[in-house]
Amino acid sequence: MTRKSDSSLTDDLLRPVFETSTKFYVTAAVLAVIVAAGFGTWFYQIYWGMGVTGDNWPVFWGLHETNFVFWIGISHAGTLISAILRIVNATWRRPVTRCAEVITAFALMIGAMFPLVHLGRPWLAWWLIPYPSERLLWPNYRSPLVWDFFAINTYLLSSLLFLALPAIPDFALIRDRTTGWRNWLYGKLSLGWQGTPRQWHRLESAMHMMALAIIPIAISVHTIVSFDFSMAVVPMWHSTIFGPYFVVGAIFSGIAALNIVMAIVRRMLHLEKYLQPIHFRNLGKLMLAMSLLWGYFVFNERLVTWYGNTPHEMAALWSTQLGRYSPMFWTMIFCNFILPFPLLTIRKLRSITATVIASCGVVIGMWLERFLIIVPSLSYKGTSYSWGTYLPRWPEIVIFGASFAAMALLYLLFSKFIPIISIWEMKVGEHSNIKVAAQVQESEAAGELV
Amino acid sequence: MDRRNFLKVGALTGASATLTSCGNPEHQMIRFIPEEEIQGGIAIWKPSVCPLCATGCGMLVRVVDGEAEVIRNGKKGLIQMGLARKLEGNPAHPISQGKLCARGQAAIQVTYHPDRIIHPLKRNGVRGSGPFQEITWDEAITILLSQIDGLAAAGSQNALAFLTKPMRGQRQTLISRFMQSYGAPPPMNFDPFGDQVLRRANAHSFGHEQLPTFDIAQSRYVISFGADFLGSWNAAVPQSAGYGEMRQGKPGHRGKFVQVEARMSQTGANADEWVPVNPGTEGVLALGMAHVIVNLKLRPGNLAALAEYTPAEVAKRTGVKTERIERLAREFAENSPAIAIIGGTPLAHTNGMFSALAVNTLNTLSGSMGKPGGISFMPQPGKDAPPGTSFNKFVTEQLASPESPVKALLLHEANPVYGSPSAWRVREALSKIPFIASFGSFIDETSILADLVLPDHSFLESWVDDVPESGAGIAVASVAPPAMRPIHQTRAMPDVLLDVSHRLAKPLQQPLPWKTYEEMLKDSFESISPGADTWNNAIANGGVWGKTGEPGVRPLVPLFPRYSEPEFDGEGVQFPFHFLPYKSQSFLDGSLAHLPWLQELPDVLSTAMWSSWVEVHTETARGLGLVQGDVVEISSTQGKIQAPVLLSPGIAPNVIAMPMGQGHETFTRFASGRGANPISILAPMAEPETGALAWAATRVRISKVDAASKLILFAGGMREHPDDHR
Amino acid sequence: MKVIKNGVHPHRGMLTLLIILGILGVVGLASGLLFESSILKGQPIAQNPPVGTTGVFTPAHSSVSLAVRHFFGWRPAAVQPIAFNHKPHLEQAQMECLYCHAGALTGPRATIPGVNSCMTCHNTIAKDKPAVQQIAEYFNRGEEIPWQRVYGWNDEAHLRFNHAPHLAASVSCGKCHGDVGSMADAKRIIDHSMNFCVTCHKEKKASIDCVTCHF
Amino acid sequence: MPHKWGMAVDLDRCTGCEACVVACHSENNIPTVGETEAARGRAMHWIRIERYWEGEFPEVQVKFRPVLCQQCDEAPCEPVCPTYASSHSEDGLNSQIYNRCIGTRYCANACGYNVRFFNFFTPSWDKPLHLQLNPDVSVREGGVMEKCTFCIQRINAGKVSAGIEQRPLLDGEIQPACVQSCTANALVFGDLADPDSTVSKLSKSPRGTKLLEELGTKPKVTYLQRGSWDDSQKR
Repeated sequence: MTRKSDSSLTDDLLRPVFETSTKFYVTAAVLAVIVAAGFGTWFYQIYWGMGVTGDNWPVFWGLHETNFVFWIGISHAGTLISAILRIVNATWRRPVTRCAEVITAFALMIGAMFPLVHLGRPWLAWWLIPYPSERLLWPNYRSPLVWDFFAINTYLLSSLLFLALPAIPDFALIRDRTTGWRNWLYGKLSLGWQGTPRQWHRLESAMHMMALAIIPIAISVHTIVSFDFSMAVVPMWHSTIFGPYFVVGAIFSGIAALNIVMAIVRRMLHLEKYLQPIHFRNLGKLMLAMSLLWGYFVFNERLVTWYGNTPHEMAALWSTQLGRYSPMFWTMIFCNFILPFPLLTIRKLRSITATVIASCGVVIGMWLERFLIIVPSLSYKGTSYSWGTYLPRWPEIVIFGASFAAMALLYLLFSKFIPIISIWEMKVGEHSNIKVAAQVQESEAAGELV
Repeated sequence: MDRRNFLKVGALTGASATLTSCGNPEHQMIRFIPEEEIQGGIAIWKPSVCPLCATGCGMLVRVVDGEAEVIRNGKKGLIQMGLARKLEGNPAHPISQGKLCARGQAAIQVTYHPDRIIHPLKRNGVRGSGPFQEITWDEAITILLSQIDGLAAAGSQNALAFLTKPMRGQRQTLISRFMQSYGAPPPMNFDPFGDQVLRRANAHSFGHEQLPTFDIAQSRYVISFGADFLGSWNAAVPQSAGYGEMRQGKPGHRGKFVQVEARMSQTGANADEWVPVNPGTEGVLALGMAHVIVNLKLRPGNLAALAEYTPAEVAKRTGVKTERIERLAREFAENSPAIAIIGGTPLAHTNGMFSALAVNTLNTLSGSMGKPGGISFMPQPGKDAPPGTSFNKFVTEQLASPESPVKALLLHEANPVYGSPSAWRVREALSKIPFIASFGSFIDETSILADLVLPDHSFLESWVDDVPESGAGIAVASVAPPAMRPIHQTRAMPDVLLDVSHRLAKPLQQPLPWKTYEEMLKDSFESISPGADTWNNAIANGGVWGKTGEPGVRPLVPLFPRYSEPEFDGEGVQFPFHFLPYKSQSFLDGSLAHLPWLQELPDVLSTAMWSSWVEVHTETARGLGLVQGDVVEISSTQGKIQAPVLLSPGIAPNVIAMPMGQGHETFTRFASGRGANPISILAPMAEPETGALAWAATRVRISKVDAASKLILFAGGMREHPDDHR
Repeated sequence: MKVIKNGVHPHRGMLTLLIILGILGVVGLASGLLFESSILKGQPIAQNPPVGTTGVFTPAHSSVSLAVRHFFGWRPAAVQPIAFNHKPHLEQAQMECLYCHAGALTGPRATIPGVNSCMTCHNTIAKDKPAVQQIAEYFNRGEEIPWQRVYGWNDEAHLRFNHAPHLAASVSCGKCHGDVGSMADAKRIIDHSMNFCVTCHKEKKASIDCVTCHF
Repeated sequence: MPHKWGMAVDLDRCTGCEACVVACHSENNIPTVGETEAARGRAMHWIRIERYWEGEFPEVQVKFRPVLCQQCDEAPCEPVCPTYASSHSEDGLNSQIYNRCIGTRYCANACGYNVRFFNFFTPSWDKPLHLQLNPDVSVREGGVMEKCTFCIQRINAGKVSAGIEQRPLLDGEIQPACVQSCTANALVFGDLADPDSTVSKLSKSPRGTKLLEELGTKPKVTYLQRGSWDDSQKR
């Protein structure tokens, strides 16, 4: 494979935006139906009350909350990773960044839905907004849920910006190639981008600042999500490592999600030329590192609890190690640790397919981890008289499924309106250095299967 | 639109626009003019008497106005009236002392029960199949009159029968006078789980055919033989109050409490020492203790009479270690005043009389009879009603003769079809009766057989009175006016009875001169204690009480009963387990299973709600491969029932126990078709002297069956983790 | 414009997609609404509502419109069955508020007087007046007059107001109900918002604890 | 002077009769959830009698323990509520403000005693059972958390009448439903701020302990442990 001309590259990457196959419509329709079902179910739940879920006394949180943490976790793929890669200026990042950032935006939106879904009276959720009310009341700033509210909104806002900024030149590109309403739309989006050196300079510096700012934000967000649990005197929740533990888990699951998405995009939009084995391999390495870190945290958490040996914590602990929740626990260990290890280390096994398989495992495993953090602790809280257990009911499961459909749908639509790979950054890459091409050749020499 | 509403709109999304179009909730219903002076929102307290069990607690009813749906001159509408909102103990009342048990407080749901009979009914279809049709009171009374007059015309007055739950006070008097003056046999009290045996034993030992009153508060040592005296037996409320005092009421003196029984009851759960014994040998243990006491010269007594009750021998029979027997005996003698209580299971064996007398002997030895901290008997003013005739005799006669000897049965709040062993074949017996009229407020297994239903007021809507049998050191006669006006088209049974008695072809004016039950009560109370405003004070305070006569106990030489071996139905190999049905803490013998609060009240030991269960010892269950919630079939020689297993460390391995109360076929939406009824499989064993049902004398076997478990436990700790539930 | 090879015409493509999604979205919400409105009409519902065996559960509001109105605090102004006029009672007859609304002094509720208390005067006074005759009709029918409450809160407010302590603290009726004497039929002229209550409580050094009113 | 309402529970007196449980249902309009929901673990009992077995047959014993909201001074349920629905009252009660509750159920998770109950559905009463409802207590709708209030309606009523009569509240004048009904007088309620009140004295008893004290929640409910007979003999 040799260097392509700008125009062919542009055409390649813009094709999805301009060409719309029937397959696309079918997929979109199917996904939309599932999402609609999700909303219908939510309405059903609002109408009758939370009783339609499996929540009970004393396990008042279940699947909805698990999904909340899970999706917020997924959201840590994009922005954080791309920010880091931008700062260390890893050139191979160029085709990856936008795929990643989009995941962040949408995963956050979906994740942020679940706190609403789990409310007993969601129509009053606006009481979390601090505004001078006639009741002379403010939100309770001591509540981690209020921290969540602010943290997530901040993160959402900044990652949307982070997504929008580098898209400006591409908007301009589309603007120049279209007429009619789309010309108008993309004209507005591109904020009068002319590609003057001054604009380029501003964009670059803006991106740098954002990249620097976004990393602490991202880390704080999932730390605060972890506070939802670690701030309560509940066995296995009241732990000091929850902050980093959650952040690592988040990035872990984030990368996994990114791998899967990239593979799908690659297949569906025929971007084999741009999303290459090297990207999967590098992300795989990163994921492997996270897997190790995560494993360390889990071991740490369990060991400390076991050594501390306080009765209620032990009850919760054993329920996950050997008790009723142990099957889930060991599945999690397998998916997050045992499965990725060979697939990502052994050279022979390494491949896109392998990475994707490992990633799927990790996503499942991380979802289980969220569940295992929430439910067993609540089951074994307080006096043994009041212990309980939890089983989800259909509305929770439907909404759970719908959230994945929503993710896919949003992603699909996005890739329809905006090139999923940052065209100008690719071009910059083309011009500035030959590294990418070099790496590509080397990877082909290594006989990577595509 | 201000900021607040703007935000709301934002929160609500466009949906609201489409939704606002939907219908208007307020619908107008006509309101009648109130029939009483009542101020909105102000609570007033009115005295009343709890009718649910034999204790007879005086209570206060909190009445606050509200709008009830009623029918006035044919029109349905709302009326503002004083409504009972809460029941509490009457602090002035010597029995309740301001307290009320869980059952008593749930009694309010009797009045407001959605399945109460709200107007007279006439059978309309096959008897027992259910369908009834609404009729007016005039029609109802006419039918009743024609039946009773019909009997009189045929000269067969003695073919009229009256069956009630155990009743006291003027209601009992009224009914018996009615029957007597009409020329019918005296009314029958249905109470298979009552304490006839103990009453008779007390007559033998102390000359009082009555349940004893225990001064637990002053006592220093209480040993109870199977009596659930803090839960469901005798005067539980005052006994609990006394228990509290015994424990912590006297600084420096914490009384000891020992419970002797084969299955740990709620009362047993509070004991300092819980002594399991072989079923039916409680009396033996008592005499064993007596032997030790006399032997050690701690009390004077005739050792010869106790010769066969040496500790060694007793240990062999009861399964209690010799040392323990000796220790208990010593403690009992050394810590006076001491009380020995017997009740419940031990009396429900064929040798119940022996056990009762044995424990009475122990009490006589202790020397605390009639003393503070001991046992006394309540004087019962105005108790002139003759004792009822035996229900069993009535049933057997019914079944014996081809032609029913009883032509008309009047039924009041007794449910023998549910409450007696199927072996008694009560349903067949009653079905033979040509005419049955029920005064009850609910359709249950018995009243569904009625041809005519004349629904009674609830106790809150009617004049109530009672003469408690035990629970206070002084004489008590309770009386109270209605706490609220009736919400349904019902009439008070006593008033109906008086009305009928006057409208009979041969009116009973002379023996029953009163127009209303109120007048009758007034007369009786002024006869009890004459005085200008006795009556007004009585209805203001909820009764009269005070020292009338001595709670005298004939001081006796201890009499030593002859031992009689308990007999059991079903031989040991085929039926390895003793079957102990016990009065449920919520439902007693099942008469309260229709109250939702009690259905959802977690049983304190099992934490079970809305279900019945069978208690099996943990080890026994392991042996049979049973785990918590497994459904088992319990079969006796008389039949089989199914119930989920509840593992319990507090029961002898050779015993299984089951609460009464569930397993109703027809008893309102809350109780019907729920759980199983242990009474149904009981063998018709009887205590020979009194003929009382020996309900603990049945042996059974259990086997696991494949059925969905309906065991609902409140304690998640037991629901989900039966092994961690300690 | 540039038409791309073997592709659907971009404009049409986009528009159709948007339309499809729009429809599906509406269907999603509508399905919920239909299911729900079928309950409002009391029709049997396809899936059994998740209620206990004792049937102890209902939706939070009898109708969605009620829910919405409660949410926004919309309450229609009271329309009285009889054109009652406070003015003559307070001005000509010189009656005290408490004469009819006696409950206020001792209890939580001020209480609207029943038809009996109307008739105590009106079986002699002003019998010719049509309104009074209407009252008499109710009285003869043995019915109460379905007066509508002017003030008050909906259930969601979980508010337990008690008149007595306010009168004891000598808060004038007018402070919260306005000058009813100058009105024909009482109108809700003062908004009993939490702000209104709390402000006064602060002035009077009364408790502003939540549980003072909400329990 | 603000009050500090507290309770002493004498485990030596408690017989496990559960009169308090029904009294509470009756006083506070607690819904009966029915068989199906009870089976799902949604039964509501603001006060419950916990039962613990000790030892093995035949030397087996039972300990009863009435558990209700401990009205903690350092309540875990309070800071976590985003809307102040669960907040500390002037009298030190953990007040639950139903109208402010949006149903996050976070407070119930944070509570170490599992004494908070959630209205999974909006309750209704088969007519005419609704006539038994206590008009002084609001009926909670679906999506709202609820818990023991120490019968706040009785406390407020007591304060009001005392205020109108311009006299201080007497010890024992205010009694929550459970305390009023307790057949063995095991429950004692009163003002901990008043050193002479019965409850203050009992709370200082050597038998006094707190439930799950290690959580550091500073409960205002004191449990007086059971004495043993032999101790009393020694005295």
